Amino acid sequence: MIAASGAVVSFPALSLLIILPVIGSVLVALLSEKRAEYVKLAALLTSVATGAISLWVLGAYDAHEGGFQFVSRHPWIEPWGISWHLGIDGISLFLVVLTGVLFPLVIAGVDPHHDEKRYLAWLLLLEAGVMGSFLSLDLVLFFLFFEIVLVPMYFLIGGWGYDNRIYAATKFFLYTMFGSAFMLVGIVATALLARQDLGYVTFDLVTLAEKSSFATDTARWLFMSFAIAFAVKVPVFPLHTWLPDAHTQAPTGGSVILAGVLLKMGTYGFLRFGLYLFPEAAVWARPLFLTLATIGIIYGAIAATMQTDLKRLVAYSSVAHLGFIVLGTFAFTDQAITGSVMQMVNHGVSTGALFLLVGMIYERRHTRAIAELKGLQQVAPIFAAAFMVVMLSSIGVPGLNGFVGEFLVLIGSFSTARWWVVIAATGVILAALYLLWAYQRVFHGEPDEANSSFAELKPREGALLAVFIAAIVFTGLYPKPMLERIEPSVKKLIEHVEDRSDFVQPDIKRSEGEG
Amino acid sequence: MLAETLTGPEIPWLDLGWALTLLAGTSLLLIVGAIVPRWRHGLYATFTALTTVVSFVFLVVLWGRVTDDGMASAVADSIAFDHFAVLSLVAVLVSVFLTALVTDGFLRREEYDGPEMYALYLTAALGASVMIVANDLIVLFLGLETLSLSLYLLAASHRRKTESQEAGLKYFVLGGFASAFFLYGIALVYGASGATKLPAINDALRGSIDINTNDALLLVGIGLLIVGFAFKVSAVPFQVWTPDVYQGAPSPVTGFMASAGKVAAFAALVRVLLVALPSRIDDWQPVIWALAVLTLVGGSVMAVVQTNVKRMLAFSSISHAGFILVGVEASAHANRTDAVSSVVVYLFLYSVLVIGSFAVVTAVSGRGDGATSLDDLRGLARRRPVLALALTVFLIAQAGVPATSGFIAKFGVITASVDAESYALAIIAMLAAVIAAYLYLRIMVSAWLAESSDESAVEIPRGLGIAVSLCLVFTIAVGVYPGWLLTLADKATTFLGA
Amino acid sequence: MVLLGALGVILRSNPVHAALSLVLTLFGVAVLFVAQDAHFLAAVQVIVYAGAIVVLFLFVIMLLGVDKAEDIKTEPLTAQRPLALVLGVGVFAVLATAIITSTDSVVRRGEGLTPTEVADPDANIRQIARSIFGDYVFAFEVVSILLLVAVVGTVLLTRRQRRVEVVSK
Amino acid sequence: MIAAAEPTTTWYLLLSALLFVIGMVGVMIRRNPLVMFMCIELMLNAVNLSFVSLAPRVANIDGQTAVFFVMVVAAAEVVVGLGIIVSIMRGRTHATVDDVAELKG
Amino acid sequence: MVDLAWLIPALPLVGFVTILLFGRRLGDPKAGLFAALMPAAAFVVTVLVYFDVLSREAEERHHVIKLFSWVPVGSLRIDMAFLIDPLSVTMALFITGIGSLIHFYAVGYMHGDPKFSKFFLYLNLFVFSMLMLVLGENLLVTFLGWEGVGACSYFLISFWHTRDSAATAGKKAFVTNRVGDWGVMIAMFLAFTTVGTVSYSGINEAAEMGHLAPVTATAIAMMLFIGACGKSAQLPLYLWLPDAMEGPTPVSALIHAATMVTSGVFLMTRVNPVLAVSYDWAPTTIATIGAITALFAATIAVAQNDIKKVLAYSTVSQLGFMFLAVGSGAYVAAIFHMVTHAFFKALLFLGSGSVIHGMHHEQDMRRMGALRKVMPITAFTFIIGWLAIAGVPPFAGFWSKDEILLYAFANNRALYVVGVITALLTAYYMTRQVIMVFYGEARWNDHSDDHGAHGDFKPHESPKIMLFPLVVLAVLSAVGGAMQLPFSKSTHFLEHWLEPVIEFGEADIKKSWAYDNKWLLLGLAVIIACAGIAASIAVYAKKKAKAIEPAILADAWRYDAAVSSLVGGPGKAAFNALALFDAKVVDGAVNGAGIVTRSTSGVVRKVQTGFVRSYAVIVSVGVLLVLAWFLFRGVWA
Repeated sequence: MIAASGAVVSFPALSLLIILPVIGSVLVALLSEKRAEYVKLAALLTSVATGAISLWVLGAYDAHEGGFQFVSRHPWIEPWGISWHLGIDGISLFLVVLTGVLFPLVIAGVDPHHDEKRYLAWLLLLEAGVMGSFLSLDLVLFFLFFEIVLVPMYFLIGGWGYDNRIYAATKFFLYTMFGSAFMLVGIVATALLARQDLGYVTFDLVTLAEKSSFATDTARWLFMSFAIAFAVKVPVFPLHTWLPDAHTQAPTGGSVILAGVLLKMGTYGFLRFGLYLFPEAAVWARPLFLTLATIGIIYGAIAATMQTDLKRLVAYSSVAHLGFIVLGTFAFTDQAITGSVMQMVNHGVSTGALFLLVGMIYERRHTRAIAELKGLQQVAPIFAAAFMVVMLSSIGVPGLNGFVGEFLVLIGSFSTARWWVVIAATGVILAALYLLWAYQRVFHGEPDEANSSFAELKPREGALLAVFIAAIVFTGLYPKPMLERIEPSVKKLIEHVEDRSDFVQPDIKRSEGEG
Repeated sequence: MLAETLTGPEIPWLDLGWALTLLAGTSLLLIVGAIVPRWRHGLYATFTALTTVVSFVFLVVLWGRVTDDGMASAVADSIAFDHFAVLSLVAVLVSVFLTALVTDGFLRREEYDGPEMYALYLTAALGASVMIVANDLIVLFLGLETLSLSLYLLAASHRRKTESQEAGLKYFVLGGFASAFFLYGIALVYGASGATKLPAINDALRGSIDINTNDALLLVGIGLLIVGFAFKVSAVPFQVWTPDVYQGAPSPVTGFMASAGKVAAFAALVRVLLVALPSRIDDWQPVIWALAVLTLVGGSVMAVVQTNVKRMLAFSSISHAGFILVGVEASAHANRTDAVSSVVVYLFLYSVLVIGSFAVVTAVSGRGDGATSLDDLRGLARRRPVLALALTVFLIAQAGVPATSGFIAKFGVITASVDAESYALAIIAMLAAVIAAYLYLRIMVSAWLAESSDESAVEIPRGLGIAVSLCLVFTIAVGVYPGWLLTLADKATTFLGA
Repeated sequence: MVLLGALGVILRSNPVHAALSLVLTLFGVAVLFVAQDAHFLAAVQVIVYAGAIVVLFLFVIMLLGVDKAEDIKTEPLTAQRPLALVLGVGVFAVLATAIITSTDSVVRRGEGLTPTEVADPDANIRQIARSIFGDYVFAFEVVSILLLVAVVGTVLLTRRQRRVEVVSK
Repeated sequence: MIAAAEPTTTWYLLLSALLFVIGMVGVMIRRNPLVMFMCIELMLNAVNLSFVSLAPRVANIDGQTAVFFVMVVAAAEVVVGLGIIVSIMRGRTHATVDDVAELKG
Repeated sequence: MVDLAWLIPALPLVGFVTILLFGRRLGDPKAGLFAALMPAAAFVVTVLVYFDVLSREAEERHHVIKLFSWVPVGSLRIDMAFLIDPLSVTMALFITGIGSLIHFYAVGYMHGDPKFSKFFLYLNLFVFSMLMLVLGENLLVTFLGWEGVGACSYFLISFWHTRDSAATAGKKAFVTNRVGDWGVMIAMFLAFTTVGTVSYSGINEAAEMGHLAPVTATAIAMMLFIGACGKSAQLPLYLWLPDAMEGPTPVSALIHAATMVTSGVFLMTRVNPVLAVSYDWAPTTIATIGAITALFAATIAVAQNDIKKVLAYSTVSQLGFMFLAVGSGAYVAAIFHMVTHAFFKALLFLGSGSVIHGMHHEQDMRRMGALRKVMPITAFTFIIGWLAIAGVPPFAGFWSKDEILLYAFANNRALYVVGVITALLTAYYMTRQVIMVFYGEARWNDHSDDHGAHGDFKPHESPKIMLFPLVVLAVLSAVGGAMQLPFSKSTHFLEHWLEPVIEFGEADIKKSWAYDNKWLLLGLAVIIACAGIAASIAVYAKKKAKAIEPAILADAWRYDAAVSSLVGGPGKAAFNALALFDAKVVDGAVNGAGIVTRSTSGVVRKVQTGFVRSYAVIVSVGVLLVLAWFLFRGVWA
């Protein structure tokens, strides 16, 4: 994955993707509390602009070139060899687009109910952070964004969350920081140890990955130091317990972003930094992570089944779904990793939508307890239908986006991680179990008087969900455009791994005879 | 009675210009203050600030004159000039400058006046700078005493507030106690090396290291020296005085202690260890390591359950000291001297941060300087959003969140210690930072998230406002674009050429 | 004599007595100075310490009227004394070991001390003077600042308020 | 060049060490701030003694010079210290340091 | 013409979308009629395609229509493509045909239901998915349909979701099916990793050319069979089908009798070459499970009183027959029986629906009787269906069932015996049902106390739109056997037609004893059927003997109860335990760390007593430690 100059860009699109939201955030912060509508407008405009740029990038992206495109690189902290190095490839492309699209939707579609100004300011800052982490090609730059994200998220959960928000926010902050504590040391060590090969200190990802090599044991230590941070962020079992709390307590918008893009920073990190920097170590760590992923899939599903809080249930389902992503990541085959990347995006869409819906339920009923909900389908059929579609995608029904990712992950992993897949696939059964059960308890049956006044989908909500559902169906039926952009980069990555480790991807050829 | 002529060493007045400026400033302040009983408010502060500015100009000149190859000693080897020293001096000046601005409004609120406090800031600064440039243990001791005495007095300066008095007394007693140890250390080292000037000591020891006699006397002396320093930088277990004094002392003074005091102590520590005692690294490095670990963990852990903001920040300053010790430990490794620059950078950045934080505390503490509990901070975001934002930035910076100066500081130290291959220490440090983060979060929670009981307005004096905004800008600016500072700091490593 | 005085300082319950025992010690030290040819210091010792410092102490004691005997019998902080004792012994043990094992490992530098003879009674003084205004001239300057601080301090602490109202703590 | 150990120096040093420790213990066990302060003076004196007795051993005057400075410092300390003590003891006579323990925890 | 085959699924899809958008506006009955037209049109297209294919040579009867590349990653290339060959066309024919009939029927049946249009929405979606399933060129497209029909059946079973039983039944169906889907997925993975493709042609090629190791083949076959068990309600996964009767009767007829439940059989037939090259025990297992299920369900059906439950269990049992056929390598017979069964079972369900409709949603046969007077047409058609399923010549069921038994005999005598007994029981319980519903004295006014609804009401015949499908199906059930008659080679129409698809897997019994004496077996079958009928008449009409309906049969050998108590008991407990473990242990560790820190902090802070003197002590301790270290270094080190 040598940084290819890619498509020649007329303007620094990627830098803008990061800087615009920051500007927006500052702008919002400066605007007066009195003129709420201007505040909202400013926030919306900047986020929409960002989204537009991300879409433009998607359009201008050269599908055949697997390397980094739109690369922009400027020296930043020269004394330490840290540079402002941004680039995008098939692995990050759709995450960036997802981020770009998700934020405007959240800003437009979800009300914070109080202190809108501060809420929007934090949200925009968050967007900048997320964008940055997906675009950075410099270890320190990445760490910077990876960490900075904590602050706005902390305030979003703590400021606009529910009753137990402070606890959840603090847990989230400290837990993630704990993880990145190791990563920072790892990052520094990586750069300094690479000095022996390079002769100079640089934190540039591409240079480090391509030009330097580490002693086997060293690489493994370094890899683990990164892995801890990512495993917490993903989260991988057993480091997942911050997630349900954070999700349950976060405001709807927060949950959507959290599930939609934040968690992906972990899985993305594994691909971009774990595998790319330390291929041999990654191969070495395969059994561990495959096992943890598989456990996570089953474990998360079972835990989800038993939740009494709808939001918590969805949170645990995330644990399961992300398990699939990790599984695919460490299977090291085109299909599996491509599937993982797909799944990152898909999970973002479908789980994001689920959180939106749960949020809407809370808006109406001021409870998330499954026990207190009943027969909503009777009073709000359209709402129920929307929920159903999203749910099916989350269950992984073919024809909807959720399936494509999961299927690719599993079929890809089967050749290199057979027995893990056999077990992991049962997660598909459990997924149906907990979601359908929840659906039955919430939507089926005769609505009691508390629920009989449940309001039907409002136009704004409908429009919001329409976008998600459109994405869900389209990706499910025609994933090719995504796949053909993701795949080249994944191929490069795997070749990189194969060059630097004794791992060889089993090449599966169609047995002769006409096809 | 034969009269003999004594020819003293020639004194480089220009290079001492900054010090003379400070001295002159002090005297002027006192004399004129005595003659003209009532100055217009803010004039003392302005004057002090100006003094530091002028002195800063001299430093800039000095920076140009200092050669990159090692330190230039002057006045019969009593003092040494090098980039390291100059940077530390600048840090001290900055803290005086900011503190003066903060103090102005504070004094008015507390209905005090008179130039004494400012004079003491300046003398403290002088003491601190003497410590920084000291190339001789005796000079160092004198500087230390000057600084300490000024600080004792400043701590006790809020005469209507018994906490302040108590702080003064405790600080004084323990300080005296500690400096006795320090002095004893000097005596023993002198006894073992026959010298009090650092380079001379180094020569003597390097000479005697191969002579196969045990040098317990020397080592015990070194131990006592380290104890003295450890007390000043409030490293666990010599931190006991810190929380009480920080809490009791007037808020601006606390900030000043945490900045100027630490800078001087660490600068002196580094110089003594690396200039005078490099030949005994194997002996003292483990001690520094242990101190660093204890300080990191102790500081952050003890802070967890505190409820008084000043006290919390006191503990946080302790764990910061731990971080700096990590840098010192790293610089102890052979040819890892560039770690020294990380130390000085950390000191510089932390000074600004801590003064900023305490400036905010000063504003919030209200009349009588008493309202410093977490509850008093509640709903600050409603009452003074900007102030709350500033506080938040200072806190997350102290927590080491990127894009703030705090991150640059931590990153530098961690890099240094990783480069020195003391990974364990680096990781411990980072984990301690996580624990410490909890305390900053708690402060932020009450500033932003907790609903406020009282809506009493927090008034922000002009000086304080300026100071806070300066700190704020600096924190962010360095966080985003630290290159220039680092390039300056890199020169600071060369002082070990001596 | 020295030790007697020292013990007196820490054992006599009445501060006045403590102060007087301190004088005893100081004199003793002065004598030891003389015994080692440090005539000048001996003089200064007597003048500054015995003459000024202790007097100051006594003055303050009187001023504050705290000359009541502090009852040594009781110790509010349990385990304070045993600890203090143990630590004292420990530290002394360490110092003693160090001293005994390694006083012979010192480095001789410099021209040595010019002994005081009848011919030149103030040799010691001259030597000190040369050192103070030669090698240590900078320290000498710093001392001035130190004294300045002392002055400012007293002013700060004793200056009368214009508006005196006690902020209740 | 190593001098043959003159026992007396060792004795002087031991004495000063003892003196120092006594002062140290004093600080720990006495409650009257003035007396504690005296103990600190005691410690300083002990150090002085060491300086003076080391000076001939290392054969230079610096030790004695140091003592001179220490005395000045002691003087200054006394002034400041007594100042603080006075200002805190005003009003509350025969208070002990144990009574000033508002700040803790 | 073949190239237009994509229209076949497309039309119902159009229907689905249209109703999704305008369903409410169209309303009752227009939405229904429109919906019904779509499969009808599809049927027409299918017929055209059929003739096109028929007009070709045997080897050109295999045609792939690629729409677009669906999931292309690396060596994995999966197209959205249709495979048009005799098998898929056959399936498509009766799916669209019966499908459209049932649509029309439903227009009448669902008349007046508040969610009328939504019902047809689902129904169209189902037909679409079902067609994807059968037309799919590769396992994944099939799987798309497979899951689609599963979802639709879920929607439709829990159509009246305010009834908790309905909701639960729907969920049960979906989850149980998912268990099967797991198998299908694993099979797909196996296929891809070994053969490098999931397209049927590819897999079957490999099998036929021997690229497929027996072990792999077996694994794939068995995994697919697990899936088939789920969909086609075989032991041990049949549980969901009886409950599925919670859905509206047209649904039961279309999904849970005619089409969806047969997809398992279809899938096995599709991959018959794989089955052929796998170890012998694989087909045997399939056959055995099929036979056992057949018998098992038949016994249960004997004791059911719910008119639909009887048919449900009979469906399970008939599906068992089909798997018996598959397992015996009698693919033609399987398909044959599948089709005939589709005819008569749909007929029976629709008939029962008509009865229920006439009885105002009364389903208990003990409250019926003598209905042939009030609803003659229903009765007449139902009786034809009965004869067909009972295996009375010359009705359709007789021929297909006989063919299966023939192969079974040739393949494994024991299974044959089981089959025969099942046949006997089938005749018995169907007769029982007919008698209870249409003969005897009218019992529909009894128990009026607990059924306030009908004090003295008159059951009525159903509207034309419902009767017309009944008639059509009756005719088909009567003559359906004609498509495969054992008389001579020339009358094996179906066999010739399916030749290209199944020739590799089809067992050859020409040499066997059974083949020579097939007339004997035929006769035996007739006797069996008559015996069953006679016995039933004796018991229920003539009351010659006491009816044997033990409770254990009535509640299905308590199997369902056992499973649910297992899931609801230990299963749930285990899940709860894990959830608790998560909260207390995993999360507990995290919070524990926090608590520990806090408490240590609480303890350590006590050091700060506030007493200067104790501070001095602490400092001294530090001093002592540091000095001790240095002394140690100095003296001993």
